[in-house]
Amino acid sequence: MSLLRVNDLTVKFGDVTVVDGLGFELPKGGSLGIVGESGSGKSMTSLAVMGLLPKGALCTGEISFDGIDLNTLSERRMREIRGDRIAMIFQDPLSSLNPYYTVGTQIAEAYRSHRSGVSRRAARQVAIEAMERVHIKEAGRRVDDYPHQFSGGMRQRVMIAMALSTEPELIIADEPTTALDVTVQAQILDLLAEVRRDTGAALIMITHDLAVVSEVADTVVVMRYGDVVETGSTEQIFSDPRHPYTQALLDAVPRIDDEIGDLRTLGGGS
Amino acid sequence: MTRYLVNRVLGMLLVLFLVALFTYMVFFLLSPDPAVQICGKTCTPERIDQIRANLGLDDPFPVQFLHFLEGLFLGRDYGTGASAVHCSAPCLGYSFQSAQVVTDMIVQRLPVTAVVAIGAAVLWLLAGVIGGLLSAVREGRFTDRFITALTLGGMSVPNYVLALALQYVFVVQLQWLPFPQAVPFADDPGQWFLNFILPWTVLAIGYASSYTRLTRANVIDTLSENFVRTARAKGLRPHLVWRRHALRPALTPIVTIAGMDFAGLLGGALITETVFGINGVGKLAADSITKNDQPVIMAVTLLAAFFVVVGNMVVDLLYSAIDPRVRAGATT
Amino acid sequence: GSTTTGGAATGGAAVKGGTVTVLQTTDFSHLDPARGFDGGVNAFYRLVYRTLVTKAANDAADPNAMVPDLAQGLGEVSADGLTWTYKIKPGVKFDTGAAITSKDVKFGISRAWDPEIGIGAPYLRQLLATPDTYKGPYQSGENPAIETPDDTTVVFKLKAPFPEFDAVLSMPSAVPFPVGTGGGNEFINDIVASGPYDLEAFTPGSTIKLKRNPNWDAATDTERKAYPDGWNFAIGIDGATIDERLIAGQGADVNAMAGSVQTATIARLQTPQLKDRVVKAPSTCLTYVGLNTSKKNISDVRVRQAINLAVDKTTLLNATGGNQFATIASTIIPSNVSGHADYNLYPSTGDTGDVEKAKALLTEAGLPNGFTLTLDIRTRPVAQAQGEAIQQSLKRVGIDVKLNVIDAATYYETIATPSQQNDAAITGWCPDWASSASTFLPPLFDGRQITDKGNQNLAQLNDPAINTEIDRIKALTDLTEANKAWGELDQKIMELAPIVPVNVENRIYLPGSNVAGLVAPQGDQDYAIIGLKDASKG
Amino acid sequence: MSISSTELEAAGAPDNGALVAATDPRRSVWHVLLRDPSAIACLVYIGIVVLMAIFAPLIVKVSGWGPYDFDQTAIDPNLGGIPLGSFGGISADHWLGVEPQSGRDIFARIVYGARASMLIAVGATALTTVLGVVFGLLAGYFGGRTDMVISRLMEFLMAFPALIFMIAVLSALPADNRQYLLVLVISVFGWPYLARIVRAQTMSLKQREFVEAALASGASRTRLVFTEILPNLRSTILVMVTLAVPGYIGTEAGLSFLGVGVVPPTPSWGQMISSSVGWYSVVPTYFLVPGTFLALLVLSFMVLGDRVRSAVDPGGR
Amino acid sequence: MTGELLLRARDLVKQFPVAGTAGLFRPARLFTAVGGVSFDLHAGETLALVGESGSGKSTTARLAARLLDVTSGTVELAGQDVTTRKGKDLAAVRRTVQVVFQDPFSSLNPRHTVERIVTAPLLYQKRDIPGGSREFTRTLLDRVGLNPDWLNRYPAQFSGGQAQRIGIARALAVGPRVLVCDEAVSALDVSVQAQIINLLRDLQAEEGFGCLFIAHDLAVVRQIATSVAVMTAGRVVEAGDRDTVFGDPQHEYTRRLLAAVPRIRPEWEAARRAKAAAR
Ligand SMILES: Nc1ncnc2c1ncn2[C@@H]1O[C@H](COP(=O)(O)OP(=O)(O)OP(=O)(O)O)[C@@H](O)[C@H]1O
Ligand SMILES: Nc1ncnc2c1ncn2[C@@H]1O[C@H](COP(=O)(O)OP(=O)(O)OP(=O)(O)O)[C@@H](O)[C@H]1O
Ligand SMILES: [Mg+2]
Ligand SMILES: [Mg+2]
Repeated sequence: MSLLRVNDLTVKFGDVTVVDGLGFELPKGGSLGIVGESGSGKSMTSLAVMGLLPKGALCTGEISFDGIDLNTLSERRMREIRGDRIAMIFQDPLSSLNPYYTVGTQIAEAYRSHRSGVSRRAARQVAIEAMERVHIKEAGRRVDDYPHQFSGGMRQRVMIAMALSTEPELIIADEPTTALDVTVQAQILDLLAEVRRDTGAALIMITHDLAVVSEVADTVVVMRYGDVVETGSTEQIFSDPRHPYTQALLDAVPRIDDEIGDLRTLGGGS
Repeated sequence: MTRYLVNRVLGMLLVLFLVALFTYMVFFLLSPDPAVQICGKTCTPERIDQIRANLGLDDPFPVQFLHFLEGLFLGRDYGTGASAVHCSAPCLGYSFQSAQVVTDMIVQRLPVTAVVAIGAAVLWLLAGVIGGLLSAVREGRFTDRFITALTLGGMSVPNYVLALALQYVFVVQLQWLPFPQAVPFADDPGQWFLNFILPWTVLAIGYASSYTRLTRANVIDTLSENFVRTARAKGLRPHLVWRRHALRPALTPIVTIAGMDFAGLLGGALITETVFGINGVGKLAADSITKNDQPVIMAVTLLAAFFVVVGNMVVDLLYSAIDPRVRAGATT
Repeated sequence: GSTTTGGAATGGAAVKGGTVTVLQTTDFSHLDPARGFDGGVNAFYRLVYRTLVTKAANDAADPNAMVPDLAQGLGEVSADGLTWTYKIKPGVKFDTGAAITSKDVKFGISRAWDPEIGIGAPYLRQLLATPDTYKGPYQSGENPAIETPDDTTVVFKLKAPFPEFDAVLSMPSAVPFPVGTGGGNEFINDIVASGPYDLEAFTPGSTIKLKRNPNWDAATDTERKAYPDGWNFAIGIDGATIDERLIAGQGADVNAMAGSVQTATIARLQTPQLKDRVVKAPSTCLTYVGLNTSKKNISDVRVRQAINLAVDKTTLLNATGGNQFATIASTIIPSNVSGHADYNLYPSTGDTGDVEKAKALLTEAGLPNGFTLTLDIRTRPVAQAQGEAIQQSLKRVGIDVKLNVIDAATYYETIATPSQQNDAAITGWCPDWASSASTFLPPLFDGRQITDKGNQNLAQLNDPAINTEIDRIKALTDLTEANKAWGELDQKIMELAPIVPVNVENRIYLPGSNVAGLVAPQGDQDYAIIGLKDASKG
Repeated sequence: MSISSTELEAAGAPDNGALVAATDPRRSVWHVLLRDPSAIACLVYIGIVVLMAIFAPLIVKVSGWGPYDFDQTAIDPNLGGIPLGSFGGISADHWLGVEPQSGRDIFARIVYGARASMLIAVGATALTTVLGVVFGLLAGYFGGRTDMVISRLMEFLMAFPALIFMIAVLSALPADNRQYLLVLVISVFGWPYLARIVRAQTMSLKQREFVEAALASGASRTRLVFTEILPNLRSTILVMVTLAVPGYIGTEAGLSFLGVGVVPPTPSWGQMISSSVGWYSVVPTYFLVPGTFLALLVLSFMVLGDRVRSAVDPGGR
Repeated sequence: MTGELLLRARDLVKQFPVAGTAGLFRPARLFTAVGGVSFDLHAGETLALVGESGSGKSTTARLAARLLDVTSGTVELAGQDVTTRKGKDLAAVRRTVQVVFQDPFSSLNPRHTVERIVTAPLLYQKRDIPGGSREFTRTLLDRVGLNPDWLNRYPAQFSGGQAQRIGIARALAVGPRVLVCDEAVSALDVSVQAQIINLLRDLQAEEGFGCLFIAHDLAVVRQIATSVAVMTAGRVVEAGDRDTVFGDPQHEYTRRLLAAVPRIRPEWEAARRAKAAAR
């Protein structure tokens, strides 16, 4: 049975449809990549799953998580799932962390809100362990630091630690490495892979970087203007793209160890 | 941090010194001769000369200013012989018109002004924050538009107009409230409260309006911050999301602005105290201005400047205490 | 004569006890009688200080009269008029319990010579034969012009005869002080009281509380009744608010009283209950426009007469507050100051000004098209309204009045400095005592008193005939004869038109319904005879 | 840095003229304002007051009474000179009643008072804006020592309790040419508040790459400041100005209320309120008329400022 | 090397004062952003500066373009030492060196029209605009592949890729010999990025300018650069011909950098290409 099944998901802002009848499936422990250029509705999809769409968004369709339809779930019950069984990692780790609280507090907060009767001290211990798990050195000391005292890569680790602290069944990562350097990006991707190995969590990886997706995902969803253009196993998408848009997208990717020449572009000109 | 503090305090002292110098200079140039004031209605030139000499008023400006500074730090005597008046440090001057040490005049009135100011501050902070929150929560709805209209009104009606209007309605017509008087709290807490309601309201209303707007804007801004989304993604209870993640960042700047406004309140107290005849420092300033009692005006000006400068510094320190980003950076 | 109308005196007499509250906008100038010197504070001094001689109580048959207070009788003058002798009553004491001796009288009076203290009434300094080098008791010791042969006798030596010396001793600067006291700023904490009340608490600028002085003996004091047990002066209240409180009369405000009501309030005092409480009292103060005779154009007597004719005194009266608040004046000496003579040299129908005649005079003076005149006014609403009214009425004869607004605080100082004075100024004058015009005409029109600073002769009139006449009248020992002469001099001066008498203000009091004994024949209140009708009320 | 979708849509959309008009930054403010009824109402009221100020002499000719003409027939000398008739003497003769004691026409004084109030407010705003923008630009752009000096100066000026100091200074200065003095004094204490914002904006604009691009293009510093940075401050200045005008109207009225404003007999609204204070319970219209005119004017500017702000910066704040 | 030596940088050092460390009587601590960088740029050549964030790439570029003053070192432009030129003397530098910036929106003044933006360099250098401002703009827009009728639009009305083209058009307006591209494609989507890379390549082929290309994306660099310099912590750790650097990285850091680049499995790529060819 699949962990998450999205069916005919539509998100509208008034008359503007930003996600249009999207559907995909993700098995337990699986990993799904969503790619597409900017504005194609990737983030909206992930937020719809989290039930965190911005005000004014109208969401229809089925989002079935472990047999529960999240779209019709009460806010109360949704809250219990959010952060506990489904965790999310956002693109910009600096703005996604509250500057006023130590990272330890923010990690512990996620844990405590889903585990009743956990003492502060115990939660802090959980936070330190989570930070150790994401390879933050001297976690016991840095747990009391504020986000601005961390580098970009470390902040993203904190975000991951926060997501991991409750041992979720599904992690949604919305462009978790876009703001980072290649070397740091590689570390974070490794870390995510390691974590999934350890906990068996499923992953939705949202990115516009096709190479990243090819390394991380089992299944890929290609989006354009809120529509799914193509869905398939990663191997199929990358070795045998069916849709011209997917093909063009792949052609446009500059390659580090491949032929040099004119990059193929979408529709040319302006 | 220590170096920052030292730099800050030095800078503050410099500003204060310049303010004192400038104020003294302006009043030295503009001031009617205090000797003439002392001399009274029937005065002879000889007597004026005598008074000038006795009080050191014939010294050149720098000397007089030095004496003033000396009084500020060491205290000084005004006059000569048995009629001399000692003014101990920090001596802000001597009012020749009322034959009193200015420091005493101010100290006597400060408690009343403090009551007016603190009460007003509490009122405007409460009203501003609650109104702003309500407005933000109901953004775009009737409540929001209603509160916004109220705040615009609150900022448009000059406070003296408001003071008179409120007094007319609640005191003269309805007789719900007494004509405001500075009843000491110890005498009768109930009366104290009733008497101060109008001054508090009048002083607070402008601030309350702008704080409402500020709170609203800040809260709306903060709610769209990514970290609030993170907090919700963690599955935090809404009240926690609000209290910890939305309110604290939204209200921090308001706390610091409040600090500055509070420090600058003496100016606002002037009109309120004058209109209601509350004998605080503001009224003292207004009265001294009508009487042209320059030493008092100057002292109040200096005092107010002191509050503003110190208030700014306290706010800076406060800010670095509550905002960890500033704390670590310790930059201006 | 007294023209008190209505009154709180009706409907109940004052009884002993209770506390009277006085609501004031401004603080008293000084609690030190050597420094204070104005109507408001003089009334207050009367509660706490006594002098050798004092003005009779307001309810006396002749309220202008001088009566002995600390002294057993009025002064005994020597034949040459230069020596005045007084005997102090037995049993008069300071609040400390110490007896008031001649030394204390001498010390207290001598304080007026201290350059920093003696800013009050100047007459003693002008009259006593004290050397110019004397600088008061703190700096120069004994005042050689005052002798104290024994503890109860005080002898004053004058430079020149002054028949009204009794009145001079009624001034606050003649208050006795225990030898050696009164220096620095001790007045804020305590005063040395000789009157029926003593300072209980004083917060400058906000409250003064008076309690009974146990060492005051009613038997020694014929003028003060001292009915209430205490007085409470509440200071710094807005004028309109005071009136509102008096009208509303809520709670303790039934025991409250205040200075004259605001102009605006008059219209609200028309209900029968309020009308009953109103006390209307003409003052002894003249509002006038001083015409600076040293200035171009105005130096011409015809121009000054033309101005006198052209001014619309009815409009001016309305600007002052209407006929309730003032009475149009045509003479210098107000009607309730002894010496007043009734005449009008510049009449017009309805007192609205005689434009034709004024124009004719101006043409005669060579100014058919008028001229520009700068009028100094104070930054006070009434003065501004008056200035604007003058501006309007002189426009009719082509005189273009420019209003020069001077800050209230520096106004008198400025216009009393001839070098800064403009063409004309609106000001007023109250006599220091109303028993004669000797403090009215001489200070304003004696040409020899023009000084560079502190000049009171705003017209800068220096007419030899008038100067001589002033000297002659001053020397008259018969007060009645002198007053008659002052009245005639008044008219003589007005022929020269150095001023435009505008009006004499009335005081309109609205004492609380429980306040009794408010009579004010010369405009000012006499706290010493005021009390509550029912001491338990409020 | 990701590109927001609106630009992408613009990219995808065919070249159409409508898009050009809608986002032309020069036109958008007017566009938004003219579509907002409350903004129009405010503009109309402000327009009326401005017209009143400009055509005061003409208007007064029509209404029949000048601002300085006494009308003794309109007041009651027996009652302290209160206006005859109800509602403060409102009649066909005196449209808004008369002043007690003098009988001067309140309408005429309101009309002339608009002059004083507007002149001072607009003058002070203009001067403050010039000072604030120039100093703010200099401090923000050049930074370093220039910034240090200007910032200290601003700190120094802002340390003054402006109201107290203004009253004190004004009361001690001679009363002639009060209008100019008022403008000067208000501006001297007012510009730092604008300069502070301009400075901060300039500092952040300076970080924008187009400034560096202009530098790389060979722009001189003055060129850079005035042709590249200044146009980008337009909305800030616009918002500040619409908010400064009501502020200064209030300040002028407040100072006149405290007796250090415009010198009589010249009327200003604040001064009219001030002289009506004693009459507020006897002749309420005397107090209400200028009070209402003043409050409405301030309100209009406030609302307008609000609308301008949201037109300029639709994101809120 | 392809052509004449256009830009020669030797031992460039740049230090910045650290904010907030200045005392009343003490200068601020200094932070060395660039610590002795040297390179040569020839006509027709594209030299790429790569390295992680904060390694000093942009600072080096700014020093080379004389947008910043060096702390020490020399910059020579076509044989002329321009290191210490100031004010008016910089005019020659501005004519020779132009810059394309990273953020397409931030680098265009939102209050200016396209025409004003594109002609600004000529305007600022007080040079005649050949054929008049309008015509000139149209030609330029055409050259960078934009609709020439858009000259009255404002930057906000363009997409990121279009805006970047405007930035390039502006740089081309003065006919520069050296084009500095500071992360000129980093902010763009892959497809748009590809367009811009192609455009730059084409333009360079036409004009023969030398290009200093700054990027952190090694895949992009490989596509466009002729030679590469790898920077870390303000220093160049490895420099050389593109294929040498990519094919046989010598420095440990370079190797790490290359290893970190995510790639699509070669077998998938091969399969895809085969399928595409078949189609
Ligand atoms: N609050 C909102 N109101 C209206 N439209 C919105 C709102 N938020 C997002 N959109 C629109 O929804 C569409 C999809 O946005 P989304 O953020 O999902 O794109 P994305 O694929 O994540 O892009 P990126 O790669 O830039 O993050 C965009 O066209 C965007 O303009
Ligand atoms: N004006 C400046 N003042 C102080 N420090 C600066 C300044 N400009 C750059 N720096 C610092 O110099 C270092 C190098 O900056 P630079 O912008 O050259 O890096 P970069 O390699 O271009 O990085 P990125 O890839 O993030 O653009 C950084 O640590 C930066 O913080
Ligand atoms: Mg997104
Ligand atoms: Mg860079």
